[in-house]
Amino acid sequence: MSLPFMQPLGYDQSYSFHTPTSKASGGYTQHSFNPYTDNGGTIIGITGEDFVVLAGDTRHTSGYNINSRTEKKVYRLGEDNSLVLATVGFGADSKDVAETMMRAVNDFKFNHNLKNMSVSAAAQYLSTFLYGNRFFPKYANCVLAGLDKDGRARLYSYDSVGSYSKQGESRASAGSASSLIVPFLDNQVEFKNQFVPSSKGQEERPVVPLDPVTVAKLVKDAFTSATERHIEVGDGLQIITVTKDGVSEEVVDLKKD
Amino acid sequence: MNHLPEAWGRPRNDVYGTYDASYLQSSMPNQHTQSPIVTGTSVVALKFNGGVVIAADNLASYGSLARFTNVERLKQVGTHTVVGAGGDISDMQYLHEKLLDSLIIKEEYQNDGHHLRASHIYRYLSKVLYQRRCKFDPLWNTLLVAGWDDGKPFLASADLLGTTFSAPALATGFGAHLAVPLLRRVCPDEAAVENITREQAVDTIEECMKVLFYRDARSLSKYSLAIITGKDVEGAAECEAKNQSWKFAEGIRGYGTQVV
Amino acid sequence: MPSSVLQPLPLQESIHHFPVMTSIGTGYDLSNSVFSPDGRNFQVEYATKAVENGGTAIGIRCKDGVVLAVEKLIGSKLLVLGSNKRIASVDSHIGIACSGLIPDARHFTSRARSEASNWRKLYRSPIPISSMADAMGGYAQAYTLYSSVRPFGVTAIIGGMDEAGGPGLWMVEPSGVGWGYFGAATGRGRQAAKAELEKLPLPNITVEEAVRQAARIIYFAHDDNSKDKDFELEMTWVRLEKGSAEDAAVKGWGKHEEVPKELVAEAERLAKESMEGGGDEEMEE
Amino acid sequence: MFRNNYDNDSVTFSPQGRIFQVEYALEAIKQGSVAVGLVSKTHAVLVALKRNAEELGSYQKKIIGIDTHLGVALAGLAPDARVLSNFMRQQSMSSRLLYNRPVPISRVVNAIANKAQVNTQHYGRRPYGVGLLVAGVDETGPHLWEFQPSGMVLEYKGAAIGARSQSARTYLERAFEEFVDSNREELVLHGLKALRDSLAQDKELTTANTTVSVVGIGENFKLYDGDEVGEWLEKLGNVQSSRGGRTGEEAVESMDTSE
Amino acid sequence: MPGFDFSNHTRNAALHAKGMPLPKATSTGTTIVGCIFDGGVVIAADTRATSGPIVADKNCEKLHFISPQIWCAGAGTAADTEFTTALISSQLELHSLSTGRKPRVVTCMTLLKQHLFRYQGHIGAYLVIAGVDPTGTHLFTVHAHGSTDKLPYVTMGSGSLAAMAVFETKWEKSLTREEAVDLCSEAILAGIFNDLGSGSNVDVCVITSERATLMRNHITPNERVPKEMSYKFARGTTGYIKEMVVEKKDLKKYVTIVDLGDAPASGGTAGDAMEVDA
Repeated sequence: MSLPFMQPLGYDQSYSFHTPTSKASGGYTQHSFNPYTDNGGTIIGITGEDFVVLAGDTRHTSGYNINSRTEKKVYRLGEDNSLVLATVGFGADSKDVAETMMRAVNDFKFNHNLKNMSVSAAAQYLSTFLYGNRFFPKYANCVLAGLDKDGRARLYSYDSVGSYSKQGESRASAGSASSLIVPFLDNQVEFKNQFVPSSKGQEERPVVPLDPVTVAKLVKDAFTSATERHIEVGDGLQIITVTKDGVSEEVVDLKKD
Repeated sequence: MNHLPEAWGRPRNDVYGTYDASYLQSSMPNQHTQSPIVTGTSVVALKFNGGVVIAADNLASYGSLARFTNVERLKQVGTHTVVGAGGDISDMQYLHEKLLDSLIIKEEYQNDGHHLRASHIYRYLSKVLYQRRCKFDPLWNTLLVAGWDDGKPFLASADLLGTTFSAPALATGFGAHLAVPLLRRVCPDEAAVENITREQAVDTIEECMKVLFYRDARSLSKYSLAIITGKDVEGAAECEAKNQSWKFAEGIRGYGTQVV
Repeated sequence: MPSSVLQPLPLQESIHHFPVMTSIGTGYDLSNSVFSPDGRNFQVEYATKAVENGGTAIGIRCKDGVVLAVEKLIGSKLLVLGSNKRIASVDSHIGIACSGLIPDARHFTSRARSEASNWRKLYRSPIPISSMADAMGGYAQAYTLYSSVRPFGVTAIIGGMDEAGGPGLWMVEPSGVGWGYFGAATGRGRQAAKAELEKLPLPNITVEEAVRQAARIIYFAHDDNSKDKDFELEMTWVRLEKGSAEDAAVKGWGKHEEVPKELVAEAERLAKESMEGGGDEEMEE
Repeated sequence: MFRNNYDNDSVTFSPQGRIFQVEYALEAIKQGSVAVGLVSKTHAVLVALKRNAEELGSYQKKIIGIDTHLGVALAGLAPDARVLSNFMRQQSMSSRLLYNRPVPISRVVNAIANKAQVNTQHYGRRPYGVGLLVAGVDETGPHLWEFQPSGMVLEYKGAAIGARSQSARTYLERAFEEFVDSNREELVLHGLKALRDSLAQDKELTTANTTVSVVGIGENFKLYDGDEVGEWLEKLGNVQSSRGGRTGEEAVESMDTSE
Repeated sequence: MPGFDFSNHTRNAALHAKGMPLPKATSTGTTIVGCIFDGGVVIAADTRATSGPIVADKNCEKLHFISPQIWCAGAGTAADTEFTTALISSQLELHSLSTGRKPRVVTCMTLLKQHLFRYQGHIGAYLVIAGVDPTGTHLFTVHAHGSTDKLPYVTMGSGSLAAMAVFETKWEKSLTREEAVDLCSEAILAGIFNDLGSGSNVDVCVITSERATLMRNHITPNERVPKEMSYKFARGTTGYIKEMVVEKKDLKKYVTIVDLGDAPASGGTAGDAMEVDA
């Protein structure tokens, strides 16, 4: 009676007990298995002069379901260094990338007389690893951050096959609501489309590094706003702050609807 | 996730459009299992103060045929862990009887005072599932791992893609739609676990199994239930959905204009 | 493996040990896989000598299970007691006690574990004891065939309980030969142990009784051979988890595990008493 | 000339059932400088004496960190130790990745033992020429294992390997009842005392030649090298040498000269 | 046969197969429910409207007026539910005027299912119809393909399973008005918090033989927290190329201005006997 029951869910009606098949060139019957899914969520990163903040929501979704309200997306790559990695996209690939990086950083340490990997080396390693999977990509969007040897904040963001900017960035966002957040960060961190009021649109507002308090507020506003308008963002917000004094983590509530 | 195992691991057409399988063509035929045959439906589990309750019914479906009605989908692994599986039954049996049995034998013959606990077994299974998906040869299951680990209840999920997550209340398959709302009503977050008694948890799970029997066409009223505490694993096979009520049907006449 | 400084090898002593080995030094004993003119494989015989220097190991087949026991010689008081196990489980229902070169024993048992695991993968059931003994005999034999390897310096007592045969006890030697036993003994105290085992009404005793006898025999053999050294008694059994001791032989897949500490302690107490009390009367026990 | 004909390879038994090549490999350990390990109920400690090849050369590496809960001290052929320690790192990391648990100490020790045994049974291979003391903490507490090229591994409360290690062992045998219950600091000092007992008459423990490492329950593996060892030697300085002859002051003085 | 023209279907399918995306409609992911109690019927809905994963409207209305004592909750394509309910509401009003009788719920349901069936599911309206008429209290569901159901408690939309789980555990045979309102609200809340397609607030409508009472935003469990910062820009922050000041008297040069005078705004709100609860 209620055959079309599931349609509002957005699932195709053609799911049934026969598998869609296609004929490959050799005449063999080939069945499809899609090895990817999207588990939602969003991450962002903002640098200051000598600190960097990485944050991600803690919602983990499948379709219209919330799998968990408490899955974290930002990982420390070791207990005694400043390296932090946030990954978002397909949950299994994301965790695999994070584990690979943790392992690489740890191996480096034991193979180099207990010295920690530098943030630029970690950045290049991540790119190499992602590109190594060029023809079966890790569906994980990464943002990597840390402090360099002079204590300056570094932030790198990647596409899923390893493209990144060696100079690093001042802000980054990835994941389902990144299209909502990127323009906001462009405007509020890079001061894009802002001019010095007295210059009659002639002089762009100069970019200055933000202070930690402002960055914390921007992060929270970015996520509360994304939660309002994107269904896959919400539940909790994990914020990791890296300073010269160490790495601290905070988790705050987001809306759960 | 869709409740139909057939839909798991497939692209969401609403997001990606209809998947064009011709991209996957190669010169060799693909001989891997790419769809489940005999399937089990939901597994549900809930943490409580002092342990975890987990349940799964005893039905194995062949399409819409209720093929086997005596299938055990919960498996005790080691002393304080239970693994419940939904999805393809033969893949489940491979996991349960081949991988997990030999895993535990290998662990125990070391006889060195170390024992695999729930979090270890969970990590192992997640890796197996992820490695198989990377080989394009998935084990078509969604697993819940419930146990007592490091003085705390443990509960987490892993599926055929290697996706992993954990929460104080979890359910696979149809249960993700029907049971999870009920479980979250009792246990909205990790902090709530402390206030849930064992009896409450068992009652809640029993209620879920009843509702799933009401509404999941591939389910059975006969199910198995296990309670894992710091002490041991208590298993109860052959549970029957209790206190069923079909009184809503009393006054119903037809589906529209019919009145008698 | 003696870790002490190398002793110069007095040739006379060797001859003394091997009075009939006239072919020593003629080259037939320098390589594995080589027969001497009188049809012997000396390297295998020398491997057996390594076993004869090892701690005593015994196995007792009972009507309701199997007991394995070893004399674990303690070279230093800094060793952690209870660690450094000498009896290994190779599946849930089989244990192996070895005498000889301990690293070789570990290799041997790890192969036995693969055999058990492969059997399970193929047949989805535990491996019968006799099949395990066959497989391990074959494996040991393969190490006598090639000049590129040496034989195992190990004699292994394989004990277990399977569904068809009930309790099973086998002993596999470096040559690959394997026999079934009611009571098996190897290592340096084997002669004394064998003599004691022969006095028992095997297999018609229970596992509990065998535990006491095994402890006594190990103490006895130790007293006979290496009295000056400290040792630790290690004991395991294989029996049905819900053990029953009816008159008829019990069948079913057993479980190999350590004998509970209290039982071992009690058996050791009795064994020590019997040593102090002097031999004969205790044997009637 | 060969002493006999049975010591050319590791696939030949002597008529007594001995394998001389393996026994010779054990000798290689004694060519190395001394390393001492000991455990209490809460900690496992490794201390070792480093040598330098020549006056201006650097000192060798005697203790290698494997993981946060595990490290090894070596005596004998350092390159062999490197191979084994890399293998142990792999084992340790795969245990973390595959089972989410730090590898149990006994298991990683057995893994290298099995690896070593193969080299004693096949023609064309040589046994490893290094002895290891493996110290670590796992769920069952702190552990110390000794590894030998024969593939033999034994768990000890205290052990010493390398040149003149017998004196250290003697110290440990005398002191073990005391140090099993000692705290972190006392345990390290017991280790250093054992190490000092094995020194040649004209040698002293200095910040240059001494390495210390500690791992404990809830405490990550920590390696003290160079100046960091100074604090330990200072604490040790006030303690009379169990062999007598040296006073605390002298020890401190001798340290000063080395700096 | 009147209705849609399907002649382009094959072409559209071919274009889609080649990668052209389908036009995206705003859909109300939605949880809607209905439940009969002693003396009337309650329907309820969440208030989230989505376009793909984006929230298009945080507080939309999914409870549609059909007639004073027949209301309808809609899920599916937003435009379809709005136009279909408006169309049927109009037809029902005309029918009521021509017969001189109060409109009946079955009539509404029949009109809807016939309309939807004719369009073979292409009108994506999934509806819960509830009302009280001279024949009694009624509750129906209508699916986009035209099938209907008659049950004492119903749910629809992407949150239907979450909501149904609540009904299956808590529904009793005879409920009071308050119990029914609470039960429906809880069912909607289950959808709001467990289904990503549903969210924001709970709207409820209670219909008895006397009146229909719409309780818009009956529960508001998802208030936005205040922002941490103000994002007001200093005047002049936005750049511009040219500045020109136009005074009011010069306005006619640029645009046409029609003076409306003081004509009153048309359309009063007075209408049917419907009580709107704040």
